[in-house]
Amino acid sequence: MATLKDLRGDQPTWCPGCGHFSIMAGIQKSIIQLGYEPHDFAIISGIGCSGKVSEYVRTNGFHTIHGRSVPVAQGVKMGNPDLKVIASGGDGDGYGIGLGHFVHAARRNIDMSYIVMDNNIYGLTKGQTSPRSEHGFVTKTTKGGNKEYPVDPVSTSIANGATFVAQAFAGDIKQMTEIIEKAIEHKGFSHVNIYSPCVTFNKINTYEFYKERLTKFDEPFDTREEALSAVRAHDGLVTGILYNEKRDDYQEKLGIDFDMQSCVSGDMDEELFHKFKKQFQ
Amino acid sequence: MATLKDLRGDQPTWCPGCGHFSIMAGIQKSIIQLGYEPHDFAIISGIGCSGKVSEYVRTNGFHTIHGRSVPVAQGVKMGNPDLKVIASGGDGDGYGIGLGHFVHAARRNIDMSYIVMDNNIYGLTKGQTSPRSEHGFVTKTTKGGNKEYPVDPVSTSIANGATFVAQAFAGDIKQMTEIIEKAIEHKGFSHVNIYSPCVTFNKINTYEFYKERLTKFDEPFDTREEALSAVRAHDGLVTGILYNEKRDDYQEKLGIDFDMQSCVSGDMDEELFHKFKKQFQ
Amino acid sequence: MRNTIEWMVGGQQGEGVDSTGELFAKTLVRYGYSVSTYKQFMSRIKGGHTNYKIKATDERNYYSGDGIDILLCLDKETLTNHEDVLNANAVVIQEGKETKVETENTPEGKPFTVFTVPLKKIAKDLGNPMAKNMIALGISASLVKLPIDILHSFIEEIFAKKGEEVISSNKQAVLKGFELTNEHISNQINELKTPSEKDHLFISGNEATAFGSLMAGCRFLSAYPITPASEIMEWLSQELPKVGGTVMQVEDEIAGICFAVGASYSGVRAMTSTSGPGLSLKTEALGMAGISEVPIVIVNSQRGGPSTGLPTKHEQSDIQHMIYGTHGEIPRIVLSPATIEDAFYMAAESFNLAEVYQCPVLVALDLGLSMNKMTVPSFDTKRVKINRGKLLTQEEVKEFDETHFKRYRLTDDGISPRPLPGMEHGVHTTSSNEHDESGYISEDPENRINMMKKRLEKVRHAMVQEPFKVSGDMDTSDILFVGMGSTYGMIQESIKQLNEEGVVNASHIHLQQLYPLPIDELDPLLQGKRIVTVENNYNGQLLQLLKQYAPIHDRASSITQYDGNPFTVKSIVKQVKELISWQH
Amino acid sequence: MRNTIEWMVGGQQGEGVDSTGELFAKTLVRYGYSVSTYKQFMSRIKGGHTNYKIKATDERNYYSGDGIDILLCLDKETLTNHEDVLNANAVVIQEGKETKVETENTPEGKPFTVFTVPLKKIAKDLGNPMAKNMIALGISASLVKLPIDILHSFIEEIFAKKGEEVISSNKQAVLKGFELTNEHISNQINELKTPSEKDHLFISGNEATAFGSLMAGCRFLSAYPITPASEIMEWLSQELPKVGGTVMQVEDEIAGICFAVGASYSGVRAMTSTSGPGLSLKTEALGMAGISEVPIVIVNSQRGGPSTGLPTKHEQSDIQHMIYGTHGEIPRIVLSPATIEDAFYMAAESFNLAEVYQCPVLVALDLGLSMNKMTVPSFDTKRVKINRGKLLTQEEVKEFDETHFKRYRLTDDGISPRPLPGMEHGVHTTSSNEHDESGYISEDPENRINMMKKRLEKVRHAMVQEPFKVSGDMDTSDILFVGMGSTYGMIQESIKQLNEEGVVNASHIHLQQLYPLPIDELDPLLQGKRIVTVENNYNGQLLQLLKQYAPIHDRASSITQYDGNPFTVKSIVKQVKELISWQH
Ligand SMILES: Cc1ncc(C[n+]2csc(CCOP(=O)(O)OP(=O)(O)O)c2C)c(N)n1
Ligand SMILES: Cc1ncc(C[n+]2csc(CCOP(=O)(O)OP(=O)(O)O)c2C)c(N)n1
Ligand code: SF4
Ligand code: SF4
Ligand SMILES: [Mg+2]
Ligand SMILES: [Mg+2]
Repeated sequence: MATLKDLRGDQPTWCPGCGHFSIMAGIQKSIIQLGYEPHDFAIISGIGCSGKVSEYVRTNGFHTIHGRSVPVAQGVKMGNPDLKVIASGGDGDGYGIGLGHFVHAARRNIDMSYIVMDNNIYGLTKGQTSPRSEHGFVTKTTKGGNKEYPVDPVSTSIANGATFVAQAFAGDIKQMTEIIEKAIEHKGFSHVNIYSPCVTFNKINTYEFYKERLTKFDEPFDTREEALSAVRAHDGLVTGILYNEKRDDYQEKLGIDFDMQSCVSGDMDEELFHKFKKQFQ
Repeated sequence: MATLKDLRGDQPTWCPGCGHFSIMAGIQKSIIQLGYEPHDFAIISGIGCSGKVSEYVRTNGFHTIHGRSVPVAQGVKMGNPDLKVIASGGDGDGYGIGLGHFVHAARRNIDMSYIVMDNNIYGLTKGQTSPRSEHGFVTKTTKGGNKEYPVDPVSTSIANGATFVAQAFAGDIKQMTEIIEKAIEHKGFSHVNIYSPCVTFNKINTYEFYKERLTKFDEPFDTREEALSAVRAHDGLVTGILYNEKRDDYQEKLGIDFDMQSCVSGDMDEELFHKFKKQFQ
Repeated sequence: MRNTIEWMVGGQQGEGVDSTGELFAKTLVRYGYSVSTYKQFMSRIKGGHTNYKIKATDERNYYSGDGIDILLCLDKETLTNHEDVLNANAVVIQEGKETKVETENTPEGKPFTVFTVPLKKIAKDLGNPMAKNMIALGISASLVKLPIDILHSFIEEIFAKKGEEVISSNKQAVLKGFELTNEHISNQINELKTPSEKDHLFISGNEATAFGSLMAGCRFLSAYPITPASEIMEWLSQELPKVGGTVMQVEDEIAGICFAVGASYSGVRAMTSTSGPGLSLKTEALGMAGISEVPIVIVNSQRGGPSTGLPTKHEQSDIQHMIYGTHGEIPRIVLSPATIEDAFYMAAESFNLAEVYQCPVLVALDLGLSMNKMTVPSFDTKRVKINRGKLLTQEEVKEFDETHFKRYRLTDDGISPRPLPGMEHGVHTTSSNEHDESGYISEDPENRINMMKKRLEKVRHAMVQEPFKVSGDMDTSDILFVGMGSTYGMIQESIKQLNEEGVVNASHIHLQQLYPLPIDELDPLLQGKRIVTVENNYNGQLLQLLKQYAPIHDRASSITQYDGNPFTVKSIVKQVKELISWQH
Repeated sequence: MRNTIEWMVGGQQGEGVDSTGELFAKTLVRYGYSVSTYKQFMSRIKGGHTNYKIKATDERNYYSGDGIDILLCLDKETLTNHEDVLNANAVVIQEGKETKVETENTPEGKPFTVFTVPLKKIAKDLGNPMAKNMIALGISASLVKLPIDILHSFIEEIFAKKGEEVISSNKQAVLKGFELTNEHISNQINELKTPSEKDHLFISGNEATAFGSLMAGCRFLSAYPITPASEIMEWLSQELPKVGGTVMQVEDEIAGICFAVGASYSGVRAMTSTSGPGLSLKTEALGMAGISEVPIVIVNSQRGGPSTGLPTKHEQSDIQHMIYGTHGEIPRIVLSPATIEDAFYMAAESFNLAEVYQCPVLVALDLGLSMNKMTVPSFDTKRVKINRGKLLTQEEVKEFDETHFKRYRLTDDGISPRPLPGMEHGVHTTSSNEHDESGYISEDPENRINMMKKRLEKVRHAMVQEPFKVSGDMDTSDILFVGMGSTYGMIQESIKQLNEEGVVNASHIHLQQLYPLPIDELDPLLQGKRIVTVENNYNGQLLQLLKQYAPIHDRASSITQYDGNPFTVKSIVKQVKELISWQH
């Protein structure tokens, strides 16, 4: 069985106290507790402080480009249906530049987990407003306060067909780890948004901020409508698995007898050639 | 006062019976009935059969690129707050490649209207599945039926803070035109999704299909929660203004005394230079 | 007896121009002729003039021809637009109140016959108004004495599901065509020589590319619809599931390349296909494939640019973007098949190169090559062997015995052994950041130098089987034409004509590998000659490329066409003559 | 008395290295010296070695220097990393248990003084542990006898909001530094000559670009954060609202350019700023600006590529992408300021060119130029006059008296008069499709030819005020260096050294306009000489560009560096010597 040591990758360079540490630990613990080995997983990350998680957790990792972890991760799963695939990245990465991909992934329902490390700010580029920053939030580029309203990520994935939607908090490792485990085991697209305080640049959405405000739900809501209403009623400040539905994932629905990896060096398949050639005659 | 003739641009090349004709007419009528002149408006469109609307309605038009009408349109409004700005395009354009921009526009609330000509298919490229195609929908690229679930555009904009969200049907020009008029007059981002049958490639979502299934709401819902629930309850097959809220638009919130267009040929402003120069000394 | 025929049908979009053309082409193919075709169409669904051009010869032919022997007009524009290219004694078939035969002259004074037939009425009388184009096809076929059986058997195939009545009325329509010809213009009948039997295919460049990819083991394509590339996605979406693979139409072109990169990372031969606007969108992720050394094939079917440009028109103007596009510097290979059979082989080779060199391979098609069908000799499955490069098996991975597998191991040839995710002992990190051998971020200058050298040198000698085609006498020719893509046939025919007329002694290089440019091999051939690139773009991008590698500036120029249409032999010959006279 | 000093502070990120460096630089600036700086940092927020290098001279200086006279070490790595570049008799200031002065030797045997001081303890004793860097600054200042008042007045400014106590403890810390120097190492004091008074600014390339844009009337910037370009957005987001403009941080780089295109279409001088990955994402919309003839300025602050690459490191490797990126062919202008003052002027000019030629203008910066501050002569507001080109007023539009205004009117110079949306009688259509004069879609071949010629010829003679800088004797020099961007200072100093040593007789061209390349002007200068490009990339992109235009292949080569760091004079000189010896 894999131990924590097996799951340690490169030395983290995050600021001491950064919420991302807990999320990394949560992913590591989940993999261990579910009994997987590092080689069973591929973690596909975007760019940001958060994006480094694919190098810090020792599984197969692909540190992709800003905003594109989700399409790359879906491709990985399509290429090898046996791999456990996690996409991960920041709120800027996933809900800013990557927002479109995220919504399309939700409605496509490929079997993978998407874990967003949401610190309501752009960390790695030194503290600009993110699409998750509060209205009125003051940063370098919004001295007069942010004039936009934040994206509502869990409502968006619930409304667009995601089959597993949850929210967690880096300050509550136990609940977070439970949620990550369930997300990993969920068959289909699971979306976990995790509040992960940026201790260096975000002086508003701190650990205390969340501790004081979060409402925990122990059970998923029965319908998307109820889940949507609860999220809205609490202004998004909820944790727990919000919605969870069993449904064939995309690959099952395709109903193809996948044979993606069998190509080997050598001659082309003559028989196959003649089969396909006919239509051009 | 402008007449229909004033609002006729290039000769439409749409297939006879295409829903896009009605939407074009709806936009033209709204402009006339609201008492505007062609030069008051800029219609910014994407690429698709739908995208041609900016050339067929004679106002200022910008036929942009696939999926980018919404960011260009927002820029246009920012550049000239006095212009009436309409972004328009297809469901592929707006909810496929352009989905991210759409959601960000909803939460940004710049004063413009976004009219989507939703035919549940890619028309101009000859009938592939769109992100609005039904689950199971059969096309050239999905012979076994579409395995994805459609994007829910109105729920998405409602969940992400749009201040005016409506849906209409090209088969009901009267209601559609009323809605477009209100959308144009709404201060802030108004989103109007219009079902617009593609008579050539979409044999499912026909005029009859919608006529039989659409439920009309005459009054907007009071809360976003209620609107979301109603949309879900009817599987998106609703028309009417679903949600409508008064709120300062983005430019009002900025509180800047805009002076964007006053730059004229000639010398740089010496006084201004000295004012800014100080900080580098 | 004739051994060549040029035929065209023209009409409004949505009127069956395409299917009529395709049927006549296939008839000629089945008869045993070598057929080249060109479709012209507009960026709208219904209405607007469209046409389908065919040239058939009893020997291999690479070009759909400049002229017309038989012109089938389904609208008025057809004759107006094409009258000037009618060959002498051409027959024009057109709809009219009553059957009549007249003789007219082209603007240049060539006589042609106008055969007016009440096609609609006759079809209606046959009980099938839809069959009017079949009558015209019958006339066409009878004018060159094609066996009626071929058309009849096609009709049985096409309308199999529609029932006996439809079949029979269509057959009758064809027969009627034969009868009308015999009755009214039998003096125009000019029988086609019987060809020798051949094993050939009638296929488009898009189909050949898709077919070659499938045969090379590609099992995943992710893409977004766009003219003229959509057909690749459409063909593979039909065929890949039969071999355990799949096509995904994804949300945009960025996702198109990212999905393919992901699938390739996990071990599948994967590709994406697109045209200009999509290629531009893929620019960032192309760089990711380059630095992370993930093999990937990107097919770019070029169309009229820039931006949305002329979406249904032909152009070759993405050359520089394919070679230089993306910030920073990556290993890449850019191929450009000259013919449809090369599209098959090079598609297959592109997967080998991508995996052998672990880098992105761009395959450039152009609209002319992509969308038009030609007769080609059936493909040789032995020509390209599948080569997966340094991809490791599970057993091989184990032998390395590493905790964290060094994905970017520095080796002599710059190429690192590659495990796959999922393999025991193969856990590794792939990254778009500059990284050390382990794949972890590194900002160390020395490591940076090593990694840049590794990546950029490894492809320096990458070479496809046939990096360029050469023809003509390299020793004696005084002018060398250089082209790429679908201009192959036109340049060949132009040279033939120029040589025959004694205008020049010309040779021809058709580039099939644009990057890395095989300059060592090209250089001796470029020496001393006047060099003229023939290319479908404004700036002369091929010429600029050659100049970058060879100091040919004072003796090189280009013949360009960028109006959305392919070259004609006539226009090439004319421009060459101008060029030469201007030089004297 | 000395007239130059090279100083560096190094430490871990987040420890105030930057602010300490900046304060010392500003002190020297206020004293009247010309200061060049270079910051090195890593792609992480806290931890990791970073440093701030300064070279100050009493005459204009363009380069932060190879050596170090005073090295302030806030961590152990600082000395290890930089010991080899200490100048003879350098002073190293480091933290230690007790104050002591030792002499050591660099690897090359140059003596230097290590001044160990218990900075932390002293600061704590002063009641302000945060003031430790101030003590070290005091030592630094006293080693060159800078007036203490300058530091004291800065302290008053910086800590104005923190209250009297903080101010006083920091002042004391500086004083303490002066005392420590006097007490322990007075023999090392080497007073700086008093400079003459100058009207100059201390400013970075990013700030100068932003400032120049604002002065040119730019009132809208839409962008997405990215190192090393973010500063442009950040500066303008502070300053634009003061003049009725605004900055929008939007959802991605595609939106960044699209918003700006929209704003420009509606009549505002608009821009977007980015670095490599963002530039690649903007590739498609760049084409839209080109074909739709919407003026737009794109600033690309280059960093280490490809892909995510080395995000906080210096490189010049986007040259080819800026010139050739995007499918199809568009009018564009690519500028590359050589110095910070050129960044100001060329930013301003770029808006003129964009509007005069109605096309996208790309302004290339590089990390070295973007992020580092230098002293520059205050800018001349008379040098660049605002020119809005053929932008029409409401009155002028009315005179055309058209129902639908012909936005793409064919004119002699290819540039069409431009109304704005909102203007009466100015209703017009703008399009990314090929269009006719009215802006409506056109697939007509003749129209296509006219429009391509219009767009691509109109910029052929576009020229910035100073398309390149020339220095050295063009008639007698046997070697010509060609560079661009922030290598200007290093090349100049290298040439000085090479000329002084009698190694070569060198001249220097620093390109400021990359496209259209001013080849007619350059050509005579390139004749006959050995050409050596000096560039921060692997492939020698500048060299490839020159070769494309001039047959210099047998006498041209490049000196490249692509490890993420800027050139040093030492390394250029060394490589030139190697090059020359290898040639003999
Ligand atoms: C295409 C592109 N644009 C911009 C950047 C610069 N960039 C790097 S990380 C980042 C934002 C990071 O924010 P987030 O995703 O929230 O992650 P965090 O650092 O907060 O964990 C940006 C804008 C980039 N690398 N690529
Ligand atoms: C970047 C890019 N990708 C693809 C295309 C090809 N394309 C043109 S229109 C279109 C889809 C049109 O569908 P939709 O937006 O629903 O409009 P409709 O034609 O149905 O009105 C596509 C994929 C393009 N022009 N640009
Ligand atoms: S900057 Fe913020 S998000 Fe980044 S590592 Fe530091 S605390 Fe974490
Ligand atoms: S293809 Fe469909 S959407 Fe396009 S014009 Fe025809 S009916 Fe309308
Ligand atoms: Mg973040
Ligand atoms: Mg559509």
